[in-house]
Amino acid sequence: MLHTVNKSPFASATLTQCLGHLTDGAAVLLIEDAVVGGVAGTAPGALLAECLKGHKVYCLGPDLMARGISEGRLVKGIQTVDYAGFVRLVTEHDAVQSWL
Amino acid sequence: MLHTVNKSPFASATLTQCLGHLTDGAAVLLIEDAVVGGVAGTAPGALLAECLKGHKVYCLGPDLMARGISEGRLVKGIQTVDYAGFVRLVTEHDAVQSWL
Amino acid sequence: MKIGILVNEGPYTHQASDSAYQFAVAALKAGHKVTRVFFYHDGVQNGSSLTEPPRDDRQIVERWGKLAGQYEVDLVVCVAAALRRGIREQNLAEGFRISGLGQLVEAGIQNDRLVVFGD
Amino acid sequence: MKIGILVNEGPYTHQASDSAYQFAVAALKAGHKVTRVFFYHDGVQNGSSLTEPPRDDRQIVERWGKLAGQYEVDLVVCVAAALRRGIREQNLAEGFRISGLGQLVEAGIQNDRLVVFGD
Amino acid sequence: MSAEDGDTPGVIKRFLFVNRKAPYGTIYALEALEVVLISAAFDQDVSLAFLDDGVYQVLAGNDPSGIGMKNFSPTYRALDDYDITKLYVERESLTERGLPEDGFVVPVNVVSRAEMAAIMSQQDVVLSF
Amino acid sequence: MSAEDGDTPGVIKRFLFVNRKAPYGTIYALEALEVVLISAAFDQDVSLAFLDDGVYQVLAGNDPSGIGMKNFSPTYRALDDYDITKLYVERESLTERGLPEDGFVVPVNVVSRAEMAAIMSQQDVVLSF
Repeated sequence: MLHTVNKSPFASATLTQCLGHLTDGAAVLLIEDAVVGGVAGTAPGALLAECLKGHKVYCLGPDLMARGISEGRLVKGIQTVDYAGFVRLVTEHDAVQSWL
Repeated sequence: MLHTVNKSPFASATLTQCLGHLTDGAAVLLIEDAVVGGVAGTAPGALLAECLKGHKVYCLGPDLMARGISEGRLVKGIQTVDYAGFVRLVTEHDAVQSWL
Repeated sequence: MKIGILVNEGPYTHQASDSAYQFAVAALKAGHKVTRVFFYHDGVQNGSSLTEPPRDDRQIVERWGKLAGQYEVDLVVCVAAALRRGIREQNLAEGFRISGLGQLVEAGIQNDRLVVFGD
Repeated sequence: MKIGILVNEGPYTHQASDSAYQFAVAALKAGHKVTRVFFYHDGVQNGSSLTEPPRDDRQIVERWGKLAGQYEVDLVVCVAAALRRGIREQNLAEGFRISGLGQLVEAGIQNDRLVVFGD
Repeated sequence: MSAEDGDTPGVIKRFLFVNRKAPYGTIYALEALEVVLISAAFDQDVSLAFLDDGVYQVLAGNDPSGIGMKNFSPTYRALDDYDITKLYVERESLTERGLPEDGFVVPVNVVSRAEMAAIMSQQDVVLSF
Repeated sequence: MSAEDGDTPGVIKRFLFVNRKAPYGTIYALEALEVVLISAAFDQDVSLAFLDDGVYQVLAGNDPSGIGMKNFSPTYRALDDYDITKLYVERESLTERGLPEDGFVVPVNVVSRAEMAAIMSQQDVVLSF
């Protein structure tokens, strides 16, 4: 299952709620305002670092750029993808769950 | 200043963010989905109990009813008002700040 | 007292429009003046004449118009926000008018209170 | 692969419609089929022919229509959600059609993936 | 699984409707329910998940008359007539909100977060509102 | 204060525009800025508060070209031409987000949460988006 999260974890509990429901093989993709949560040294960044021990975590690059966040500031291990990569992730996982 | 909060504190950080910005004489009114945060024995309920030591906290009754929450389950000290009470609170405070 | 209201969300989707309406009714009943309701962001959808909710549901657009007629409330839909969202004179409901953002600032200046309802 | 898309938010207000569009373009470029985009909740506003955003901004409604024409994507606006929000045949943009919620369930059945964009 | 044969009669997919928002503050709960009812006509394997603030949707005793809205709780009772009986409510979500594990408007299965996660992972189509 | 004389020329109120949402994910930041620009014509005492995710609005380096949107950061630079210079950014919001206290698209005053609360308490009209 590919889980997408689109809300800032500084404003919304959605990322935390999503991370509590991952099973084996699940991956997380941060899009839209959620990408701000990927920054190292922040509370949501720490949650994602923990998540990375068992799951892959991706971040949509164009959304990072829009919010002025360079890839270098992300938690190590988070992979940046573009929209083509988003599509690839959707096809590689058997289903998609959007946490809205 | 009357501060209104309309989002569930289980889903949104808005209540916490609002409570961090109260000054002398400020009051808080929970409306819409925010009313679920007034229930005793919950994490937001504890925040509101703390807030009540220095500020008045109100909850919109019709919104409580809509979500099936009886007044008796609220944190002690939170006062329930109807829309007429909402209007009164607005007129009694010199300005209103909506935390959206 | 003179009260202005800002509504930032569309009808039905979010409770903001309902809360603003109930608040306005209560204020008017208490003898206050609600001089203007300004509709911004998705709030402009409150002025759509083409909404047709289920018959047993509240008629949000219509009740705003009735309230305005009964109590002389100025219902203003922001022109810029409305153009982005497909509200124009041709689908503007009775009782509403389209105008600029200056009307919102003016509502802040001329009223004793301005109350914001949104998401 | 066959992909269906659900869009739950209106254009401009929330990025959901933009994300869905960019995703759809990328999927089509990668050789996948995007068989249907279903517009629900405020998403029905994506089908409003009356939107007129600033000229230097993206034309969201128009670009959906163009994409549909170029790649045979079925753009379906939910009738019940649309009636609540003032979208009818008379203000429905080119390339869109109004139909029932069954089209959404069908999109779930007939596609290999259904991707949801919303608030 | 390919969907090339998706419109062949007899294809049954596992559909999960995920409800995470409180009712009345937004319309998502009501409009989600409208999709669920329609889905019944398609003979799919339908489940409903109520977690986070979505648990308020199925509580008995909601009365939105004071905010001028219609109570749509009774509509959940119609689900049983359509053989939609897999309604899952997350225990942790109830506990966090100080809610008991009974008092629902329809029969539901209260499951743990881990069980909810397992249910989610088994779906073909997940619709979130 | 009564507003009976509200349309008398010379009435000056303290207006605060509160920005708490990230840009681009929603349109609130952009449409808030549009109101601020209009407010300049009314000779009021205008302040802007950026806190919580609103701090991302005034960061330099935003580039939404990849999501097909227009960068509206340069518009903040126009505020100075309209004598709108009271832009307050909350320090705690920056810290929580791992952001430095510089690198803004326009000159801003970085203030503590307590100072922000004091600024808020002094307003006549608070517009939140």
